Amino acid sequence: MSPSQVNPRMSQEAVPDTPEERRSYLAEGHSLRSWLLTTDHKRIAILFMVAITFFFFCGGVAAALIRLDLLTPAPDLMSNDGYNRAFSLHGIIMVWFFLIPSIPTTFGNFLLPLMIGAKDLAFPRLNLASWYIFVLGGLFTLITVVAGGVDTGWTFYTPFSSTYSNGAVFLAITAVFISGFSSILTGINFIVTVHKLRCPGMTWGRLPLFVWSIYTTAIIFVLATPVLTITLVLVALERVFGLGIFDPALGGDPILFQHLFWFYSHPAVYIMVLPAMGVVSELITNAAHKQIFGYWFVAGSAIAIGVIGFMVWGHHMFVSGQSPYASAIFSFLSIVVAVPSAIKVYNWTATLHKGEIVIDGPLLYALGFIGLFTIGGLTGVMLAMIAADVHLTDTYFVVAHFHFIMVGGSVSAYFGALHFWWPKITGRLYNDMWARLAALLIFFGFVMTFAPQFVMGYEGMPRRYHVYPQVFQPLMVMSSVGSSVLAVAYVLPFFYLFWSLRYGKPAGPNPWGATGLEWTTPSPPPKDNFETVPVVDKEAYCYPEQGRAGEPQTQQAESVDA
Amino acid sequence: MTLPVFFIPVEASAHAGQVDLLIWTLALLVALLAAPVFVLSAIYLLRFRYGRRADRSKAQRGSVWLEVSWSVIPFLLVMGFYVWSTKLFFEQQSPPDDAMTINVVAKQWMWKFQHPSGTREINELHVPLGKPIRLTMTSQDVIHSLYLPALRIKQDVLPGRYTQEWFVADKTGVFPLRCAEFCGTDHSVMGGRLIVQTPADFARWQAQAGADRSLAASGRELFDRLGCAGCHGSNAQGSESPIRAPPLVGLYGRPVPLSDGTFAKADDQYIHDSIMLPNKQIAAGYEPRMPPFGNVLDEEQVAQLEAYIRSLGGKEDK
Amino acid sequence: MPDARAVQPQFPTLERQNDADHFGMLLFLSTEVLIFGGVFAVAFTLRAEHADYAQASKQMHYWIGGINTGVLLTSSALVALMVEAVRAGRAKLAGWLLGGTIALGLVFLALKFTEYALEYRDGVVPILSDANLHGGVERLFMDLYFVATGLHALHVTVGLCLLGSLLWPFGRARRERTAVFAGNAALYWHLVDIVWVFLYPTLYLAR
Amino acid sequence: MKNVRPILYAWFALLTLLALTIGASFAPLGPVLPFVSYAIAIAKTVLIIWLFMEMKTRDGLQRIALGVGFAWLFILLLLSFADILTRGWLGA
Repeated sequence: MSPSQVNPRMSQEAVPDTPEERRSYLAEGHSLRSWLLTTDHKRIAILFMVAITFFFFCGGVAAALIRLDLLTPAPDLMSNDGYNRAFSLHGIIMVWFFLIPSIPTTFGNFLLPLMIGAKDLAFPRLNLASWYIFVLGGLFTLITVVAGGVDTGWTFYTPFSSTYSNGAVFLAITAVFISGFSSILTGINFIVTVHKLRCPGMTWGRLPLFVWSIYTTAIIFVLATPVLTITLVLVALERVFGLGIFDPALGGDPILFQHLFWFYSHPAVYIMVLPAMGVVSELITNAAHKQIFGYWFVAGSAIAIGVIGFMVWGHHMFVSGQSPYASAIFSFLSIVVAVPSAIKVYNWTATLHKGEIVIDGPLLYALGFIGLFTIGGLTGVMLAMIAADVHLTDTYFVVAHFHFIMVGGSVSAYFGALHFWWPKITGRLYNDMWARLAALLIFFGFVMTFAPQFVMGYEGMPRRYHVYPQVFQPLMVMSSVGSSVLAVAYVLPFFYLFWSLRYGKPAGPNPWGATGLEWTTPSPPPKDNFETVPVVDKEAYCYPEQGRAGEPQTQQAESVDA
Repeated sequence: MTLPVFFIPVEASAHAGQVDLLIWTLALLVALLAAPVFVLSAIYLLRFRYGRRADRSKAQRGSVWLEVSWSVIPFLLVMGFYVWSTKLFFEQQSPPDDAMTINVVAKQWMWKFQHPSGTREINELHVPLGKPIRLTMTSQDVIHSLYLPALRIKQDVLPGRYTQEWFVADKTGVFPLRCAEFCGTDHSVMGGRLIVQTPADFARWQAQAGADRSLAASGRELFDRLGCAGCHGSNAQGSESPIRAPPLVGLYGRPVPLSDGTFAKADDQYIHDSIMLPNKQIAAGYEPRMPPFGNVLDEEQVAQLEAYIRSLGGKEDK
Repeated sequence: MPDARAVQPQFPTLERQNDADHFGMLLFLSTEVLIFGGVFAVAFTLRAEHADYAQASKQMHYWIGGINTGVLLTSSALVALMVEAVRAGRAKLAGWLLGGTIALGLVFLALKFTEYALEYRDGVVPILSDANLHGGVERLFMDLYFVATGLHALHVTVGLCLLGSLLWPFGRARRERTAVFAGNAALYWHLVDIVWVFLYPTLYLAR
Repeated sequence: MKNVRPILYAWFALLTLLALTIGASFAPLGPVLPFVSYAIAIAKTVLIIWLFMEMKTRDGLQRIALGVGFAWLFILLLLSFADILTRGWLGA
């Protein structure tokens, strides 16, 4: 590699390119059986990664079809029903089969035990079961597609979904219902692990912030998903047997469905974004080579978001026919939940102050997250204002807002995590120049795709429109062109990352000079993670005061001989 | 064709102007709160990047004062907006008493409007300039949402329930009318036009469009045709035989004692439910004998019956 | 069935492992609370919206429901005693208590299905036999009744399977691990009981 | 077997409460009945959780693990009823 491609953040010690003395988790067996029956959290993380990557591309294909069709105001590529099915599948797949499991089940699974010094999650077999349940749910999604798709949108609003829709609603609901159990089991597993399996010395105040985030996410998994589960059961019963629960023709209440649905689905947004925040905390501190600014505020704000996030769901329903008084309460609570998010963003900015910042791929992804999340979050504050929301809700403004948070934010962080922990997962280094290029492409492609949608929404363009007024065409075309840039940028990492598997330099245990316990293990880590139980005597992000000139250290106690 | 970026879309009411003011001030707030993040990050990236000599001593690890100030100050700023926007919202939720009521029925995939004069139109809504208009809306099938972008208002239209929105248009012209809640195959073409006319033009249009009879008269005809008179009396004054049924004269707007000891106000929703789902609330002293008309009547006919009952007098005689 | 020696490698001590199992079970029960919570949210909402919603509960066989409540409460007490017995190492007594619990669970299910049959005969089952259902609101009530009790019966069945799985390895009841498993199965059974405690006034006594 | 007695007492109390709740449903309580019924149901639940489920002797963490489900259910009911009970206050 030429010097420009060498990442200065990486330690430049020569790593011998010889087989590890101890076998890594990857070398524990190569048969399909050794993967499909594994209880090793690291292998299960890889299994999840394969599954969600598949669904990411499925959802991406649907998105590509949508954007292609919207190049012209007329319905030319797809029929109206075809378009409705495309955006419904895009939503269902991206929300439940990519975004919600994305960071928790992959990096959460891989890193949680490593970061707290444990040998595995508390319930390894449950963890594997969680993957099989997820795959079963995914299978039902694919069956839904084969059966003609579903046209309800990802929100399954009644009575459309329960009575009027002509799509395969029952199959789609079954798919989401099943995948919910995967979330619940993963959530229980993570919570118990964090409480019961921290290594000696790993106090709550020394937990890496990624662990705090995953812990809060797990709480949301456990407390929100059951409500979705029962709601979907009720809709399915109404659809299949014609029971009256939400159906107004029988005296049921369709708004009640929206309450129950958003009681899950609003916290679900935090399921998507909290782990991303945890990743960014790790990436920023390591790039700046500096202790996080305000550790307890960043950790505490994760918990605050997790708890208050359950009390704001009604802001999706300001025009639904909900009581105006309830709307006023939800509007207020929505403003309250914005405060901890703001705390996080400002703390990350302050962390950069007086750091020794290496601008490389992972950092660019993290900065991309911060920028896009800031815009997404603050437009969310605009939408929390009821009078503004009455005009903006159900328009492209909302579409742009949540894509900024969920795609611009969470997916950027997912890729950031992939680049940062890739050496740990695979033992190989990738070419950072390509990583920087991909990060920039994702950022600009994203902004080009979704910034025009804010304007369209403000001008009154409703979402989920197949045929749209002529005046919006220029902005629609801009958005579609941006999305093709985005598509290229998302595919790009797969090439250079796979290339690194074969040709990349061996990584060594701690290529970034990071402080977490996961970096004290060889890369890739052995099956049992740690040879002896690690002991911790330092706080998280104990980067040396002298910046990169200082001796790198980790949280592990020096006195313990490994 | 010029890109329609950064322009304020047409405002056809005073409320629209206020919402625009709110949105643009909020946009300013967004810029104000985001600016420190973008500007400071850029500065720090340049000043403290790896390999550049800079004063890195005494790096702070946290500061309670900073934390408190950057959480409390934005919060208080936003609270100001909260009061502003919520006040605006409540005004938009409270129609004045002299508003002209137009009944709206949504069904897959069209909008039907019935004026008090009896004029009906589909996918087009004619309204006079400067007069408060109240739309009383319901749906025949799924949830729709009546969105009038030029007025900056939107309200979901629910089956089995009345929702409302109101406005005073202050600009003549033709404005878009859209469905904003996904409602099935042709959701994206379930639109129409809002046509705001001067009162004179509106009167001319109404005369031309014609209405054989007023809403209440249609309701009266329906009342006779459905045999409501058999129980409620030929002039809806109530009857003792063969089946006792409550009188409807003077009912509208009054509190009605119910069989469970509570009271319900005889508003449009109550009358609607009493026709469509009569067992929902039973007037005290009467047997629940009324058959449900949910499968017999459509929402337009219910609106006509309501107009008839309103015309029989009551507290809010309009 | 894992036994006393089986400390899984990720746990430092058996005690920690038992603690984790217990903690995980309680979290799982929290999710069950919220699953049934959705059903109760529906019941409360419809009751608040329809003045005569509760009228429909007059036609329920409240005495079968009452006996069933007593049956479940008693079985819950038995299973709590069973856990005590296992801990005290009195395997034989525990076996009898467990048998009693399972028998009462089966009685509950038998009564429940008898009740369904009676309702079928009475003509108050929506769709299948709705001759005597008056109007939409009664229908609405019965729909929810069948959803709620059906879901509960499903949980009773799962609970019985859990308790039943204790029967066979009961010769080893004195071992710590089994006491943990028995304790967790008992927790599940108690939760099923709590759900019924709320279903009973919601569906049967809401006159 | 030192906890046998509290369990038996609790069982007895539960059956008494059951009789009470059936009795109350026949009393002319009118709109107060649901409050009485659910107060009794809550009392029963507390007995089951405290004595049968041994929360009396458990540490704070385990109490939280079970209590959090009920607490979140309360949030769900409280805020959705903030809507359901105040609908239609601003005219129809």
